[in-house]
Amino acid sequence: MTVPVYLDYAATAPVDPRVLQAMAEVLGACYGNPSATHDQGMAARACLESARAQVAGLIRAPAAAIVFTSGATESNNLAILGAARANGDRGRHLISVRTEHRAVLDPLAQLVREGFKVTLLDTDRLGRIDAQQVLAAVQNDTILVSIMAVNNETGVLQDIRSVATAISGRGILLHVDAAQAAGRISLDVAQMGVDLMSLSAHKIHGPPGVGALYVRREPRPTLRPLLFGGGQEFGVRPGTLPVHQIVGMGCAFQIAADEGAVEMRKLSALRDRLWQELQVIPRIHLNGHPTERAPHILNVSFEGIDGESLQLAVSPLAVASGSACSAASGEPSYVLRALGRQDALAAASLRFSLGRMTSEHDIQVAAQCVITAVLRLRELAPQ
Amino acid sequence: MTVPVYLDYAATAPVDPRVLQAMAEVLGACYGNPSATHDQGMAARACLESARAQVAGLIRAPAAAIVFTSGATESNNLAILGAARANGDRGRHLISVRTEHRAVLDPLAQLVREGFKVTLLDTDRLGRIDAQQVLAAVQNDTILVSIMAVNNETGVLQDIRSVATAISGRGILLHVDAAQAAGRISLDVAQMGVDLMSLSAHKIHGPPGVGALYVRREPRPTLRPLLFGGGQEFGVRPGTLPVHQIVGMGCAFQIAADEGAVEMRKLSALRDRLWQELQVIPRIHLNGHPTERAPHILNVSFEGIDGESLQLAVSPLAVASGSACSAASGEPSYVLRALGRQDALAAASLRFSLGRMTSEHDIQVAAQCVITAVLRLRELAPQ
Amino acid sequence: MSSPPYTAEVLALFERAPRAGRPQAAGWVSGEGQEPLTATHVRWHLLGANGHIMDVRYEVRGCPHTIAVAAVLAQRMVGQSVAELKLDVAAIASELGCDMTKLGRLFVIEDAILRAAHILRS
Amino acid sequence: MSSPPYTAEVLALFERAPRAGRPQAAGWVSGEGQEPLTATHVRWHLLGANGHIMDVRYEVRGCPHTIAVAAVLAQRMVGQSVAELKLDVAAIASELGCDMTKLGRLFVIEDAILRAAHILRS
Ligand SMILES: Cc1ncc(COP(=O)(O)O)c(C=O)c1O
Ligand SMILES: Cc1ncc(COP(=O)(O)O)c(C=O)c1O
Repeated sequence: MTVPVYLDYAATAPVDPRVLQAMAEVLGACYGNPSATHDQGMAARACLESARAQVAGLIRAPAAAIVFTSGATESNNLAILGAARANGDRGRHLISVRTEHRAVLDPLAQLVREGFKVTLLDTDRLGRIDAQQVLAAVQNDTILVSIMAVNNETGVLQDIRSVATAISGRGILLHVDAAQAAGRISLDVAQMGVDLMSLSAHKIHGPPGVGALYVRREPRPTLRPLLFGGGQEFGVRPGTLPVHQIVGMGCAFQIAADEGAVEMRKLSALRDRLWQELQVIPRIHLNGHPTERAPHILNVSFEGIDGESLQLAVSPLAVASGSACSAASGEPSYVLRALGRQDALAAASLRFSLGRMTSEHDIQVAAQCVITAVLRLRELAPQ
Repeated sequence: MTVPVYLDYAATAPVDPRVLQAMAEVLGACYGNPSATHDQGMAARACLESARAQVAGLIRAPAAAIVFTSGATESNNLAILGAARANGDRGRHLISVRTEHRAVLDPLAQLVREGFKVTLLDTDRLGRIDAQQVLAAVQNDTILVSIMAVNNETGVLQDIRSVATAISGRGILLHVDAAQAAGRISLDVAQMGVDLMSLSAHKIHGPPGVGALYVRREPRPTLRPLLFGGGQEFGVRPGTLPVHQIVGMGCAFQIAADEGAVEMRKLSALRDRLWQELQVIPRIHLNGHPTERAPHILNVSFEGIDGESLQLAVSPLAVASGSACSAASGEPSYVLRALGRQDALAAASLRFSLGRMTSEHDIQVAAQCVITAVLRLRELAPQ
Repeated sequence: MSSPPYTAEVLALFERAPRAGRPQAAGWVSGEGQEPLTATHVRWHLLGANGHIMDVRYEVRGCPHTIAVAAVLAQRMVGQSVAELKLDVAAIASELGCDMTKLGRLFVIEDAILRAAHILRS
Repeated sequence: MSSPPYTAEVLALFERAPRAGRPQAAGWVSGEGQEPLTATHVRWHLLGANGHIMDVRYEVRGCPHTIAVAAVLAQRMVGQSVAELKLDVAAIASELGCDMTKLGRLFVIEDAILRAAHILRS
């Protein structure tokens, strides 16, 4: 069997060799608990702080605004549960969007169990919301709006800046899940007007198991921690800091800052090429907005075939049929359904996601494999 | 300057080269999100499951009882907050000990803010509690007892099994923080009668930033998760799993299972040697129980000198003056104060903690350095 | 986490789908079955003679197990008496290691066969 | 995270502690100061002549800054007039980059000096 073509970078992107190198160096040498005051502890702390500056740099934030976590799932939980629980006396209402990641929707559901109210906005058929919709949903006691920058299934962008402008001056916190955005589109927290932003390392060739939450400095939103004990990370996130992981994240973010612009052009060209090649298949549909989307994701629905059979037929490709997170459940993607796709069509969809190691050859192999699979399954089906 | 002698393994132990190797292999090759159903996802899942079995093996648990977390801090929080919040209707009372780690005491404090009641038991002067004390503290609505197996500052052991026996049959959950115990003393969850056990990788030469919570299978305690979204780890702990970290933890636990017995003998011999050498200094005190303690920790108080000056004078050694976690605060260790040490004497204490790379030479250098420092500072002080 | 990988037999049947197709010749009868939730759709073609099944073809839009069960049934039907058709979809599904929550859609195959057989009998 | 590393000057003073010691000869006077919370303890020794300080020694049990401040003061006192002693502990502490929350215990040095000077004057 040949090595399968990997087009599932949005689920997790293999670690860049330079990141691996940086991590191995830390693991091999700069040991020490960064809270300790002896030399090794101080060396560990120096590594930590330079990584903090690298992560901050990609979103143009001050280093002191970065809190390290175990990943964007934890960052989203800390932002949403943490801000709501700390501000519950000021208000009990939150606003988000139906197409958010589970790591946003599930903490919101938990808040509902804790007595908060949540409004989930519908997107249009292209996966977008507009700022006026958000404004219209604002209530007297709205405390937080959470909107993702780039959707993980479709790549659709939301216009965060216009949302920030629309709701500004009301003391409402704006949280952005940027797990799929960092390194894929340019981000500037101050210019965007964001209070809290979730970041993940492993989506851009850093290690899994480490992420960060940007917490604006002035004014600084108060957050109730999720974990207690130890006082690390400004008291917001205790636990011995995994310096190698954080250094890996810093390195990945530095590479994205240095090479991101070139890489984005490359990925969007490859993505367009794939879409072009798939055009020989009739009755296919692009999911999401045709232009307002990140360069690394292409999501396509195929009429007239069964989703599970499609997935099996393209198994030489590592692609997702919906978010990796909902893959296990076997349910058709709720994101695609929110865009108006019927269940069966939503199920017969593939998310191709590209990354640093994706080649033209990968794209050709993938296109050929999908074309063959879809045409064969259609041939098998009653006309 | 010569490389300082590292005797702060209880804060964090450098990664074993074999662990590093195993992690590098995963990072380099077996990428893939273990939730994905394609080949790479499945390869990642296989790595994950074999590491789960390795971690379980060291505490003689079934693999399915292991939930991976970001470290023992999170495991303690998940056990304590999770069990209390899920069982709050059954009862509102918890029992623990004054000398527990911050990652136990701080979640307990949070529970008090949430309306729970907590009894903290006092230890005797040697740092021990006994089962009858626990039993005497049990109330009608006690839902959880949390007791550490090995104290991180003194190495003192608690007799977990007798506590389990004393409280059994009352539907009270028993949680054990075994962050300092795994690999240092032998553990058998079934025989000990434990429901929940927190584990950390980096204390026994695995990577920092990964840990586990053992959750007994039958009867299975219900836990309210701390994080929501994604459904990984039996729905108890979502987030993309960091396979390299988990494989590193598995490898470290496997090594501990294979070599632990020999290593424990080596460490306790070196520790006894260090204590022996320090005897030339008059007016010193061993903190904790003389025999009921783990092999890798020696904690000594020095009369007649200032704690901060002691720390500076021994700075060629990487040692802790109290727990790494409380080092930043400058407060004398609450653990030593709980053992009856006056503030000034508690502050003038050193915790030497040993690990796999500790040599006889390290011990000699350390003893000489401490002897010189203490005698000089005493010489400087008014008689 | 949940769905087990497919058995080698299911994989082989899915890839080859033996006897799949649309007969063009005269003398064949056809029946259909549909399940709207998953959009499963089966059309079954039978060629009968002397009260027996002489040949079988089928068309399927469905999951890999639906295709595999259809292929097994098609194979086993040849030669059977139209009056006493043996169509144990559930048994075949379990032979193939299929997740039993899928039975609902698998009965679509039976619907299609029974309709075709009904035409054959009448 | 909080306490800054010591300045090079503090480190040097801590390591050498110039003029530390217990004078054995006759003619010296001594004063003590104590702070029970941190068990800081200072004993100050002065040798006076003609209303001036001719020599200084000190004994300290205290933190590195306490030792450093004592060493600086001891140096600067030599030659001063006993009547117009200049003892700005706070200023020296801030010169040495010392965390000002430590001032409480540093005044123990002043206590000891003032007591010794009092004996010298009377
Ligand atoms: C949009 C989005 N948010 C959050 C996450 C969770 O990130 P992590 O795997 O770092 O927990 C993901 C990835 O799964 C994502 O795509
Ligand atoms: C007894 C004890 N519990 C919990 C912890 C926290 O472990 P981790 O660093 O894995 O979060 C530690 C270490 O700091 C410890 O010694």
